[in-house]
Amino acid sequence: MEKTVYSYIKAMRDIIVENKDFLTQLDAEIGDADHGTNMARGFNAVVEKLSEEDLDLKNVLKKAGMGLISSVGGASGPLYGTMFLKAANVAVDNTMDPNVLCQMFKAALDGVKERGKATKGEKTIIDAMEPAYEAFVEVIDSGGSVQQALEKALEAAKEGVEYTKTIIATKGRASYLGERSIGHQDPGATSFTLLLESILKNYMK
Amino acid sequence: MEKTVYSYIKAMRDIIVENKDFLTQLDAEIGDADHGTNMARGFNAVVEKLSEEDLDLKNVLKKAGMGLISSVGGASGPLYGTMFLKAANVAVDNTMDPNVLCQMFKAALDGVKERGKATKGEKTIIDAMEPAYEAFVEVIDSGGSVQQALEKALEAAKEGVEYTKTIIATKGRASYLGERSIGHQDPGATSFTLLLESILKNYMK
Amino acid sequence: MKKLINNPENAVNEMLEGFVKAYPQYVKRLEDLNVIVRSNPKTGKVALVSGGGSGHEPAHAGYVGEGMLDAAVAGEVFTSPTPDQVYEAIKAVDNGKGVLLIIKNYTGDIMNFEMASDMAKDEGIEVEQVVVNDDVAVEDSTYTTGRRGIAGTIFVHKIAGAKAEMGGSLQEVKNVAEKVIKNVKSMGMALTSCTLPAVGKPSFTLGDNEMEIGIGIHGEPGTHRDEIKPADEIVDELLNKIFDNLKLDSGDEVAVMVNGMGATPLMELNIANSRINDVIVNKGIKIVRTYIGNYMTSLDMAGFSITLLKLDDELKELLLYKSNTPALVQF
Amino acid sequence: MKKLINNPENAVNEMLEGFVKAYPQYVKRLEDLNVIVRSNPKTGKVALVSGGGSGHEPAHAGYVGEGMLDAAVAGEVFTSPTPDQVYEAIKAVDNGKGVLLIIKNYTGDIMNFEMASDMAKDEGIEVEQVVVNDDVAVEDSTYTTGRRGIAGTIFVHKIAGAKAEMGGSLQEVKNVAEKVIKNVKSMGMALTSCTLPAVGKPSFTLGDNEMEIGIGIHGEPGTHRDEIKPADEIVDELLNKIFDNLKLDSGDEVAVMVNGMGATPLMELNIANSRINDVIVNKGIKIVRTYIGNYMTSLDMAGFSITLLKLDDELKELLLYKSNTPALVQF
Ligand SMILES: Nc1ncnc2c1ncn2[C@@H]1O[C@H](COP(=O)(O)OP(=O)(O)O)[C@@H](O)[C@H]1O
Ligand SMILES: Nc1ncnc2c1ncn2[C@@H]1O[C@H](COP(=O)(O)OP(=O)(O)O)[C@@H](O)[C@H]1O
Ligand SMILES: [Mg+2]
Ligand SMILES: [Mg+2]
Ligand SMILES: [Mg+2]
Ligand SMILES: [Mg+2]
Repeated sequence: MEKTVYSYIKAMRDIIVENKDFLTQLDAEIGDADHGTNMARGFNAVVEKLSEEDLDLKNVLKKAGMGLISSVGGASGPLYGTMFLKAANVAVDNTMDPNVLCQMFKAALDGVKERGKATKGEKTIIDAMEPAYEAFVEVIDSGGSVQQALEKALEAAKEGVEYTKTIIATKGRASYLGERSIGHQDPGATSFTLLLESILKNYMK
Repeated sequence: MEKTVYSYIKAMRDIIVENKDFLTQLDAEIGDADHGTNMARGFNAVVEKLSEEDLDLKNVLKKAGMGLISSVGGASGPLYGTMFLKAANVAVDNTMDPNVLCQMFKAALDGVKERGKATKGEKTIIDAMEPAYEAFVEVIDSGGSVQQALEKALEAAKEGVEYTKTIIATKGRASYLGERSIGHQDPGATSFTLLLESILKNYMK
Repeated sequence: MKKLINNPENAVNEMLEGFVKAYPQYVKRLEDLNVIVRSNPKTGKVALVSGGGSGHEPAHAGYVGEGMLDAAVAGEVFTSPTPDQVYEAIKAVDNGKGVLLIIKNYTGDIMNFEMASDMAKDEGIEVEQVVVNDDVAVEDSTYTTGRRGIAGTIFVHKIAGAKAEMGGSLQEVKNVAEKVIKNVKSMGMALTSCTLPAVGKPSFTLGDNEMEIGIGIHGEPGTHRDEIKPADEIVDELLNKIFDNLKLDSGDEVAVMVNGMGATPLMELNIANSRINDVIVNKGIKIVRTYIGNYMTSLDMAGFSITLLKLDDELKELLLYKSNTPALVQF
Repeated sequence: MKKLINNPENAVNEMLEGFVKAYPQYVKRLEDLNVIVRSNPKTGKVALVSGGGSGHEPAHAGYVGEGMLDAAVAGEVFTSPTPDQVYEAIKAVDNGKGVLLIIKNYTGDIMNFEMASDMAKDEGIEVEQVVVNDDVAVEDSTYTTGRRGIAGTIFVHKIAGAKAEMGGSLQEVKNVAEKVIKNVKSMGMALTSCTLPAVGKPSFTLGDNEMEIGIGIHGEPGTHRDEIKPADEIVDELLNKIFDNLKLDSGDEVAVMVNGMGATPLMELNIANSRINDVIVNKGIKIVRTYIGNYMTSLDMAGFSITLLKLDDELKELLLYKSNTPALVQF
């Protein structure tokens, strides 16, 4: 990674803002029609708080996590906020060692699971994030590059999103729908996948 | 007139019920969308109170007037109620003398004018009723038949309705519209004209 | 038409039933009549009777109770009640001190209430009346029926009601009601039409981007249509028209009502009030009390009206007097 | 979208501004925060904090005042407030007797309030919480998030608020709040969707002849769609579901809330109440008090919910206790 962590956060903001209406539309179908608005508000606030000069990985991730927590609200705020905070905790300065990245990914995943008390199969962020993490680690462990790992992770996340169409929601707003949530993809799993996509794109730039 | 007064009231009810939505639509355009509902409720109530055996002209007209007053409400209730009550006052038993009819018509007109404090040109019932009365009297005074008088009266009333399209309302709900009331025919003038039409038709039956 | 009703013809009756069942502590219904009276009437006072067409809920039955009305008469939807109903209301609440009728300025209301008043006077009951005409959207002229009565009517109920509760004579209660009427001005607008249950379709249609300025509370058209503007601009337009008609100087005191037409979210009324408050306060005028909510509605119309009441010491004291009714509790 | 707003992004802020400008006698806003607190706080009592997404007005800020809440925290529309805001609310109202958080059962609300609670506890403030889950439209199961919190929340505010005002300890206030939660059940339906200001189009679409049964207060879909039926049949359907979940016997006492979703005319709520009242009374159940109006709304949604609260002597006394807040005055 030669890009600044700031450039990654900006790429995330851009992809979320671009897909704001799409995410909201997904949420309207099974939830309360605010996921796109929430995420866009949050990432806009985070980017506003940061500047190009913020180079310290740990610090930027922490700021981003705090920023998301204090500007998103709803279910996604604490979850995405925790994701960044937990990753920050295990980040080692500006080391981009693939193994550290794996640890950060794991810490983030565990943080989200702990905060939301959800496991795979409940139609949440986890359904994209957990397979993405597993794919990422597998590539790294078998000696693949970070780019390869990101590519596989994104693929797995996208499959996870597809999977959310087939299951009943038992967490979050959509859980109240029961069977009627089947057939609709999960907004949070989708936004997570978009974030991953923006990371990969920025990485390859 | 060989028909019972009851048959006339029923004919009035029928024409009003038939034109209920039309009258309401006219009122929606410049007023509060209730004229058809009001008139239909009133004439239905009046017919329900009367029976075929009610033959006494004065009494039936009085009952009808009271019935309209206590079931129509709004502006049209007191006005149409007064119309019938005042006609009843000067009705002479079951005399169908054309001159008595003229007097009844005049009493009715004066009653409405007094109750509503309106004069011609204010986009009200009066704009149909006054010309109708004048035409009626003219025919009778010049020796015409009651049927001829009713025909001319109906013609004049219809012209009156047309006239109401060209003027600004200054009485009733539509008065609040100012210039915007131009181009719309007055619901009350229309309902009066319908009543007259039903009288003529029943007379000729 | 999407309405939570059973049968349009029975809507007013069922509404009154549901209302008295909800509030036995406040009200009861006179048998076989569309008349709501206090369940624990206070005797030895001037009685206040108001009413009008239905569809303006909580007006008028919601204001029957301590410190406000003694009886409310409900007509059919948007249709003045008939004289016999008003007459029964007058008879039911008169206790020798006389009755004040509070009428909104519509031809039908005036005719029906006056006929009832004549009937009651024939029976020896002392009856006076006032006519509320607060809507400045309508031009005032001696050649027309004059201005409509809209949400400002609630202030007449509140203040005349307090005066009566405090023991004012019929003339005193009437005088203070007329003082309110002289000092209260309102203007409204609509974003959507209302739909009468008996009609089943909207009384008028507005484009997706249109609003009606100066709307009446019966869906009767207002002064003009316009493109929808930001709330602040709409507020300014309505307030300007009100200020044109109500002389207010720096240091004056007012009461404010921001009235929803029935389908307007409270969020939007609050947003409007933010601007209303700023404009008034910036003129050096003091707001003694603000009322935000659905006080005089128009069925399922979206829109709102602003009412300003200029206060003097007497009006202020009476406005702040205790009231305890289904729709307005204040202490 | 037809809304009386200026800018969707500023809607919540302007709403709160308009609200505090209207009710200085009751409330003030904490600087730079979306937190509403009493303007004349009472000290020496347990403090109650509630809140949630905006769009449910008058909830929750309308219930800040004597006998109910001490603070309300407003999130963005339909979005739980963030932990820092809730934390500031807790800090602002704690006066040494501890703070009870009243949370509606949504994942987001619970996470954000709990994070705030942790922050406050770290500062040595005693914080307890209760979670309201009155919506019987949703199946209750240990595998899911459980039931949603809707209009029954107002009864928790009212009764826990009274207990706190009377000097109850934090544990006592929490206990009585939990007793309310155990005994309060609700269910709602919608005739039309709501439209979020930031979205600009309806969250869902219903056919001209369709209704959504079991709707949530965020426009989140309910249990099923159906053809519109007469009000009485809709009432029966909702009530049956409530009775399935709340054991009530002849002789029991209840409080009833008939809650409008924001765009429902009061006329229709009254019509619904006529049936509601009949069904309950016919079961030999006594209605202690009925509340009809817009208590927990969903922006501009047309529809309503029914809430029944089973009372015992303690709950009854607290329900009837005086309250004086912008949205609920009772004495
Ligand atoms: N317990 C949970 N664990 C993980 N993700 C969750 C959980 N609850 C909800 N989510 C995610 O949050 C998304 C909704 O976020 P958002 O719409 O912003 O918040 P809210 O549901 O409060 O309106 C859901 O699509 C889901 O992916
Ligand atoms: N002062 C008046 N004199 C004569 N007719 C009147 C007067 N005011 C109103 N009208 C008539 O009443 C009609 C409206 O009646 P209706 O809609 O039933 O009552 P409302 O106006 O109270 O809703 C008007 O079209 C008009 O013809
Ligand atoms: Mg959402
Ligand atoms: Mg009319
Ligand atoms: Mg009318
Ligand atoms: Mg939300």
